[in-house]
Amino acid sequence: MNPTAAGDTAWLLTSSALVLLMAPGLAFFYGGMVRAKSVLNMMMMVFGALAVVTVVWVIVGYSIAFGDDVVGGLFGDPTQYLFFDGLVDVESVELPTILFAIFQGLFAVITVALIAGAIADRTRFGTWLVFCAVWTVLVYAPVAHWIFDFSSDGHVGGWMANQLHALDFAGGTAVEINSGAAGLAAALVLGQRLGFGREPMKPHNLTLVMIGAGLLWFGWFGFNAGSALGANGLAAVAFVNTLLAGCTGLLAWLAVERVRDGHATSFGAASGAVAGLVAITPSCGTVTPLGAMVIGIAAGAICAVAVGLKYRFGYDDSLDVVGVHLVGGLVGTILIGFLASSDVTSVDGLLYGGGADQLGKQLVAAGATLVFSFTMTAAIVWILDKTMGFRVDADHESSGVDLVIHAETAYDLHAAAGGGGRPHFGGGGPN
Amino acid sequence: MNPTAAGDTAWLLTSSALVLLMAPGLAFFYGGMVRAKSVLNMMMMVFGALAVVTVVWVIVGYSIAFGDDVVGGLFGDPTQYLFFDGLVDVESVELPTILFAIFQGLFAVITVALIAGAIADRTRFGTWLVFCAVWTVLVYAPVAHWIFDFSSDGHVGGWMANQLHALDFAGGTAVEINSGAAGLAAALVLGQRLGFGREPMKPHNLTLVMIGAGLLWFGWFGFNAGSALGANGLAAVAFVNTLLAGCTGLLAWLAVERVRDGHATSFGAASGAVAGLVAITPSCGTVTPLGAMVIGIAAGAICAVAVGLKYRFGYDDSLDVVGVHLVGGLVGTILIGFLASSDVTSVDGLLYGGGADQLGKQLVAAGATLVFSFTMTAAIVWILDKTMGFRVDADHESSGVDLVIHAETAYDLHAAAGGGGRPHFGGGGPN
Amino acid sequence: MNPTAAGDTAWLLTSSALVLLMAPGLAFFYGGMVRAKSVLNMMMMVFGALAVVTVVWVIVGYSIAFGDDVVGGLFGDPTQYLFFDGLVDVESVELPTILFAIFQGLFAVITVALIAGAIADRTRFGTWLVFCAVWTVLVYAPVAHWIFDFSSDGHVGGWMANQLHALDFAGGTAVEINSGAAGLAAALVLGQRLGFGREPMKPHNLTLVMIGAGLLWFGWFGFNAGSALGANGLAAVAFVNTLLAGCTGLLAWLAVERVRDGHATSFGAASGAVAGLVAITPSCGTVTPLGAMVIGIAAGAICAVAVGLKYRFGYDDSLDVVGVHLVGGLVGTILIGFLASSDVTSVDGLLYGGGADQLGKQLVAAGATLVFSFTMTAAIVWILDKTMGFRVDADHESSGVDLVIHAETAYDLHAAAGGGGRPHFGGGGPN
Amino acid sequence: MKMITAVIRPHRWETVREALELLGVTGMTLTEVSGYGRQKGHTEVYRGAEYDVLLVPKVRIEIVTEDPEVDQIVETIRNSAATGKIGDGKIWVSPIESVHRVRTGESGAAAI
Amino acid sequence: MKMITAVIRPHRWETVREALELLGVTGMTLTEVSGYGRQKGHTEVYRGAEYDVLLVPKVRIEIVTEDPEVDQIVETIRNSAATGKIGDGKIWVSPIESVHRVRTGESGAAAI
Amino acid sequence: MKMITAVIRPHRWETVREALELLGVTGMTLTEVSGYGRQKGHTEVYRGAEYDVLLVPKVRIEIVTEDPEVDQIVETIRNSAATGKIGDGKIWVSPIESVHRVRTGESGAAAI
Ligand SMILES: Nc1ncnc2c1ncn2[C@@H]1O[C@H](COP(=O)(O)OP(=O)(O)O)[C@@H](O)[C@H]1O
Ligand SMILES: Nc1ncnc2c1ncn2[C@@H]1O[C@H](COP(=O)(O)OP(=O)(O)O)[C@@H](O)[C@H]1O
Ligand SMILES: Nc1ncnc2c1ncn2[C@@H]1O[C@H](COP(=O)(O)OP(=O)(O)O)[C@@H](O)[C@H]1O
Repeated sequence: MNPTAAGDTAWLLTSSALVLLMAPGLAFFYGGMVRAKSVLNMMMMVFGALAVVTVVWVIVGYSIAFGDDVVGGLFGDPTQYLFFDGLVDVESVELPTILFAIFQGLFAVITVALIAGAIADRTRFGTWLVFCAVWTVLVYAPVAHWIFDFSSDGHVGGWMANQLHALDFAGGTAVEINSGAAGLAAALVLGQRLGFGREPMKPHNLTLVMIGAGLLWFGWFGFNAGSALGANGLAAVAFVNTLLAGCTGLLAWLAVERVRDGHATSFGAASGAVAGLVAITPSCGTVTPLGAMVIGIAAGAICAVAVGLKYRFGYDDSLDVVGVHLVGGLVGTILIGFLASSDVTSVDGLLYGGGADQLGKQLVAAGATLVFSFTMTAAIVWILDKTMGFRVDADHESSGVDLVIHAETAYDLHAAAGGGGRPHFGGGGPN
Repeated sequence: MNPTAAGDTAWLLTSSALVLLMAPGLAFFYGGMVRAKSVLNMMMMVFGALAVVTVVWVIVGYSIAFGDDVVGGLFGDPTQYLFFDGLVDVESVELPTILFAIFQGLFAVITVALIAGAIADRTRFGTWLVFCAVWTVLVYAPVAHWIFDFSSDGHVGGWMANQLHALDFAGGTAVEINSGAAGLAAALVLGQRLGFGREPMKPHNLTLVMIGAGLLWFGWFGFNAGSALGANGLAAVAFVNTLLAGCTGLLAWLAVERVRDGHATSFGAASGAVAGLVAITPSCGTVTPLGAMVIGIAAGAICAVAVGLKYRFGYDDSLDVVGVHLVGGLVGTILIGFLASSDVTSVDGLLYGGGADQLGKQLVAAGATLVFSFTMTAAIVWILDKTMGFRVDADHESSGVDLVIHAETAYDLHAAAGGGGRPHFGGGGPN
Repeated sequence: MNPTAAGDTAWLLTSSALVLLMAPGLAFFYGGMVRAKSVLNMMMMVFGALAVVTVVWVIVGYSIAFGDDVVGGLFGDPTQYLFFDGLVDVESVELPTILFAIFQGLFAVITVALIAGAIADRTRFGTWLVFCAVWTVLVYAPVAHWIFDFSSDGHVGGWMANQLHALDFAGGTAVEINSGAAGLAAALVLGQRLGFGREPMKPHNLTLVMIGAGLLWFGWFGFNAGSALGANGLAAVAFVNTLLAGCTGLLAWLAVERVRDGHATSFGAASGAVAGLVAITPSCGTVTPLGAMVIGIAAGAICAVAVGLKYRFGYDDSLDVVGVHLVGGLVGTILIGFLASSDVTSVDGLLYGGGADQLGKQLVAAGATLVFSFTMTAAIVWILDKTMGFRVDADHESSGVDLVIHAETAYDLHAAAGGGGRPHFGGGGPN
Repeated sequence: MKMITAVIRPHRWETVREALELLGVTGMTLTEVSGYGRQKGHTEVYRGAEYDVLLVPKVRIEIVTEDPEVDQIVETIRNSAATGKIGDGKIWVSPIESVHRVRTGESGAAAI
Repeated sequence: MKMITAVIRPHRWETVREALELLGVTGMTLTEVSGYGRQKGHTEVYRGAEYDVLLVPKVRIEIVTEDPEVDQIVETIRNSAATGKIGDGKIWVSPIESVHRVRTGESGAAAI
Repeated sequence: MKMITAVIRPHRWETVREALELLGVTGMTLTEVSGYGRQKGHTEVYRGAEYDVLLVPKVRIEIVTEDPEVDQIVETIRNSAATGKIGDGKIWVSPIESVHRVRTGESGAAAI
C-alpha cells in the first residue's frame, strides 16, 4: 500500500467507527430526553435506523449518491454498485473505496436517525423502519449526490458540488438542514403529542442525555475531521474547529439561559454543545479557529432562542430537531459565506474580503436542500400514514409506546433499595 | 519506522483501545440485564476479568499462545516471553510486536469476561478471579495457539492454523465458541439460580443494556477490522462486514420476535446486533458484504430461537452466552465453509464453487474447540467449587450478591425526587 | 505529507479524540459519586471546564505554555499564538503543530476538571467558570511550560524539562499532582460540606461511576500512548503500561479493601483502576511492563489507604482528588526514580542501577509543582470567594445544587413503573 | 375529624387537585401505590415468554378534614377522578381521634 | 366495613395474593414501605467506613372488606406471609365509616 | 390500640427515630410520600419555560401503640420533627381494633 494511504486509511477506519458510535450516542441523547415511558422506543428508532439505512445504503443508496450522474447532477446510477459490488479490494494501494463508501453510509444513518427526534413518543415502529428505507433512497441519497459527489476523471457528480460550488465540508446541507427540514415536515404531518404545550414533558434522565452528548461529541470528530479523508493538516484544523465550536456553542446557550431564565441548565449545556457542533459541520474545513469560535457562539445563541418557536407556532418537534439541526445547519452553512478563509479552503468569505459570491452559493444550497427535503418528507410521511398508519392510537400514546409497541419497560431499579427480595409484585410466570 | 508500518501501528493502537472498551461495554451490557440486586457484582466480574486476565497474559499467557510450539501444535513455550520480556522495542521499524501481544491479550480478556454472563447472580467473586487466571492459562491460551499462531520462518505455530488450515479471522473458535461452551459447562456445574423458570428475572435497566451494546459494537470494529493487523483494504472489508452483520442480525432477531411474540423488543435489538457481530467475527475477513448480510441474518434468526433452549433443557445460562456466543460462533465459523470468497481470502466456499473441503475444516475446528472448552471448563469449575466454593449461599443469593459480597447497592436516586433533604432514612454514621 | 507523519497524525488525531472523551468520562465518574441532588451540577462543572479551558487555551494558554520562554524557564510569551494564530497549515508535511497544540489543550481541560471533584456539592457554577479560566492561565499553563515544553533549535522551553531533566511522560506533575494539590487547597478554603463525616454521602449511581471509569480508561490510552506523539514502538510500550497499571491498581485496591473491610467494592474497583492510571501517567514511557505492574500495585494500595485521610484530617475532598490524583501522581512521579529503564527512556532508575540522581530530579519536580499549585490555588479560590462568592448558601446546599442553581432534577423515572399515565403530580404548565 | 383516603388514576390527580382547591381544600398527602383489582395490568415479553404484570399504578390521596366537609369532598373527588372505565378506584372514610400541626403544636380544626 | 392493613416481606406478596384469591378477595392496594423493627437492615461499606442501613424493605397491603370477612382474611394473610423469622411483619384492623367506588358512585359492600 | 400517623420532613426522620428510641418505641413503618400544603414546591426550568412542582417530599411514619402511650409519642414526634418553618407536617391518631404479629400470631399489646 502507498505509505501515506496507510495513515489515511487508519484515520478513516477510526473516523468510521467514531461515526458509528454517534448512532448509540444519539439514541442516548434522545432517549434521555423523552419521558420514561418511551425511552426504549426512542432508542429503537435510532438503532432501527442504523440497521435499515446501512443495509439500504449498501444495496442501492451508495450508487444513487456516488454512482455516475444520470441526469443533470440530480442523482447517480442506482445499479452501479449494488451490494457494494466491485468495491471489495483487499490489496488496495490507495485509500480503499469501500471504506469511503461505508463512511458515507454512516452519514446517511445519522441523518435519518436525527429525524426520529421530531416525532418522538407517538410513532409506530414498523412504519418508522419503512420510512427509513424510503427516505434514504428518495431524499438522502440524492442530496448527498448533489453536495458530496465531486466529479473527477471519467466520473460526473452532483450539481451543488460541481456546478454551484457551494461549500459543505461535512454535511450542513445533506445532514443537518436535510434532517431538520424533514423533522419539521414529519412533526407537522403527524401532529402534536397529547398534552403538548400543557405538560412539561421534560427529560426523564439527564445523565443519559449527557452520556449521549458526550458520545456524540466524541463521534463528531470522526464525522468532521474524518471528512478530510486523510490524516493531514486539514483534518487537524477540522478537529480543532469542531472542538471549539462545541465549546462556544455550549457557553453561548448557557449565557442565553442565564440571562433569560436566571438559570443555566445541564440540558442547555448539552444542547448548546450539539448546536455548535451542528453549525461547524459544514464549516469546519473552511474557517479558522477564530471563525469556528464565532460560528459556535452564533449557533448556541440562535438555537437557544429557536427551540422556543415550536410553542409559538404549535408544531411539536419533540426533541428540537428543527431548533437545533435545521437552524444550526442554516447558521453554519450560511456563515461560511462570511467566514470562509483561504488559509483553509479555496475561497475567502465576505468578512475575509472575498465578496458576497460564496454567500450566494451557500444560500442557494441551503434553500434547495430545505425545500426539497421538506416537500419530499411531507409527502412520504403523509402517504405512509394513510397506508400503513404512522401514529399510534391516543390510548397507546398515553400508556406509553414502550409498553404498547415493545412490551417492555426500561427500568426496574427497586431491588437496589434493599436486601431481601424486592416488591416486584409482578407475579405470574410465563403464560 | 517503516512508513506503512506507522499507519498500521496507528490503526492497531486504536484497535487495541477499542477492544479494551469492549470490557466496560460488556460490563454494562450484562450489568443492565441482571436484576438490580446484582448489577455491581456483574460489572465487577467483567472488570475483574480484565485485570486478572491481562496480568496473567503478560506473565505467561502470551508465551503459551504465541511462543514456539512445544508439542504437536498444542501449546507454545510458557517461559518464552515471561512478563513480555524482550518485547519492548521503542525503536521498532515494523509494527511493534508488543502491540500485537497486548491486542491478543485483550481478546483473552473479552473471552473470559463473556463466561460471566452464564453464571450471573450466584457466584463468589474471589473464586471467579481465580477461575479467570486458571482458565486463561489452561483453556484460552492453548486454543489461541491452535488457531491464531501462524508458523513463520523459525517459528512453529498451532495445528488449526497451520495443519488444518481452518479459517478464523478474529475469533469464532477461540473467542466465541470457546466462551459459549465454557459458559454452558459452568452453568451446568453451578446449577440454576433460585427461581429460574418461575420468575421473569428480566433486565433491570435496558438503557444500560443499550449503552453496553453501543460500546460493544463500536469496540468490535477494533476486534474485527483490527485483526487485519494493518490499515489496509482487508481491514476496510472487515469493517464493512462487521457493520453489516450487526445490522442484519438486529433486523432478523426483531423479525423473529415480531412474528413469534407480536412485539419487537429493545432487548431483542441489542441481542440481535450482538448475535450478528459474533457470527461475523470469524468470517469478516473471508466473505463479501453480501455474505456478511447473509451471516447476520442467519445468526440473528437462529440465536433468537436458541436463547429459548435454556428453558427447555433447564440449564440456567443466565444472560444467554450459549444462545448467542456458542450458537452465533458456530453459525459464523461454519458458514465460512459456504460463503468464503476468494476475492477476500485464500479460498472459495461451497456456494462460491470451492467445494466442501473448507466446510470440513471449519467443522473440525469448531468441534474441537467446543469439546475441549466444555470439558476443561467443567473440570475447572467443579474443582474450584469443591475446593474454594464457587456459589454463594441460597440466603445470600436471594438477598442479592451486591449487598452480600460487595456491601454496596447500585442506585440511590431518591434525592432527585425533591428538593429539601431526602428520605435516606439510612441513618447511622461510620461504626 | 511525509508518509510516516500520516501514521503519526492518524494516531494523534485519534488520541486527541480519546482525551476529549475523558471529559465526559470524568463527568460521569464524578457525577455518579455525588448524591442524586447534585449530579447535574457536577457534570456541568466538568463540561463547563471543557468549554472554558479550551477557549482560554486557544486564546492565550497555549502561548504561555509553549511560546518562547520569557524568563528563566517559567513561562512562555503569551501573545505568540493568540487564537492559534499562525498554527493553521492545511498542507503540513509533518505532524501538524495545531494538532499538537489542541492535544495539549485537552490535557489542560482534564486537569482543571479534576479539581471539581474536591469541591463537589457546594460551589457556584458561575464562579467555577471564572476559576477555570483564571487557573488555566495562572497555574496550568506555566506548569505545562516547565515540564512539557522542550527546547529546540531557536526555541527555549521550561526549566523542569530542559534544566532539571525531570521525566514526566504524560503529566504526573502538570496534570495529576497539579490538580490534586489544587483540589486540596480548594477544599480547605471552601470548607466541608454540611454533614461531612456524619452522613455517608455515598455514590448515588454506581453504574454511572463505572461508565465514567470505563470511558476514562479508554480515553487514557490517548492521553498516555498519544504522548509519544507518533504511532511507534514507544507508543506501544506506553499503551501496554497504561493497561497493566490500571489492572494492577484495581487488584491492589480491592485487596486492601478485602483485608481491611472484608468486602471488595465496585467503587473500589473503579477507584483502583484510576489510581493505577494516574500513577502510570508520568511513567508509562519510562518503565518496562514489569515496572508498570509494580507502579500500579503501589498506587492502588497506597491510594486505597490515602482516601481515608480526609476523615482523619477533616478536609472535605469530596470525591478524593487528593487521595487519588495527588497521592497517585506522587507515587508515579517518584517511582520513576526507582524504576526507569534505559530500554524505554534515556536513563536507568535506582533499581536498574542508575543511581539516585533521577530520583532527586523527580522529587524536585513533584515538590515544586505541589507547592506552586497549592499556594496559587488557595489564593485564587480565596479571592474569588471574597469577591464573587464561591460557595452556595447552606440552605441551597441542603436543598441540592441541581435544583437551586440549575432548576433541574436529574431523574424522573417513575413512568417506567407502569402503563397509564404517571404520578407526575407536578402539575402546572409554563408560568 | 375524619380521614378521607382515595385511590385514583395517577393522571387524574391534577384534575382532582383543582376541584378540591375550589372547595377550599389546601392540604393533602400523596403516595404512589400499586392497585390490584378488576382492572388488569399489562403484559411484558421477555425472551419470547409473556409475563403478566398484575398491578396498575395508582395514587393514594389522604385528606384530614372536619366531619361536615366529608360528603362534599368525597363527592368532588368522585366526580373529578372518574373516567367511567374499570380501574377508577375507591374512596373510603375513617375516623380520626385527633390531629396536630407539627410546626405550632395546634390541634383539631386549627391543625388542618 | 373494616380496613385490614398488613406490612409483610416483599417476596411473600405473591403467596399472599394467591391465598387471598382463593378466599375471593379480588382487590387491594399496595405500597412499598420501609420497616423499622427488631429485624435489622444490612451494612454497607464506603471508603472503608461501615454504615448501618436501619430500614428493611416491606410491602404494605390495604384491603377494605366487610366485617364478617375480617378474621378469615387476617388469618389467611398471617399463614401465607409467615416465614417464622424475625421481620415477618404486622397486621392491623381499623374501622371504616364508608367506602365508595369512583367509577359508579356505588357505596358500601357494593363498592368493594 | 391506636395508630399514630405522622407526615414529616424527610431529613428529620433520624432525629425523630432517636427520640422515639429513648421512649422505647422500637417499631414503625415508613413511606415516602409527597405533600401538598402551604409549603410550596420548587420551580424547574425547561427550554425556557418555568414549571412549578407543587409537591414536596415528605416521610409518613406509622406507629401502632397502646392507648396510654399515645400522648407521649405524639409529643415526642412533634418536638423532634419541628423546625418552625412552614411544611413541618401533621400528626393524626386513629383507632385500631386489633393488631397481629405475622411471625407468631400474637395479638394485641404482645404483637407490637
Ligand atoms: N378491597 C379493596 N381494598 C383496597 N383497595 C382496593 C380494593 N379493591 C380495589 N382496590 C383499589 O381500587 C383500584 C381500582 O379497583 P378496580 O377493581 O380495578 O376497578 P374499579 O374501582 O373501577 O371497580 C385497585 O387498583 C385498587 O388499588
Ligand atoms: N409499632 C409498630 N407500628 C407500625 N409498624 C411496626 C411496628 N413495629 C413493627 N412494625 C413493622 O413491622 C415490621 C416487622 O417488625 P419486626 O420487629 O422487625 O419483626 P416481627 O414482626 O417479626 O416481630 C417492621 O419492619 C415494621 O415495618
Ligand atoms: N388536610 C391534610 N390532610 C392530610 N395531609 C395534610 C393536610 N394538610 C397538610 N398535609 C400534609 O402536611 C404537610 C405540611 O403541611 P403545610 O401546610 O405545608 O405546612 P404546616 O404543616 O407547617 O402547616 C403537607 O405537605 C402535607 O403532606
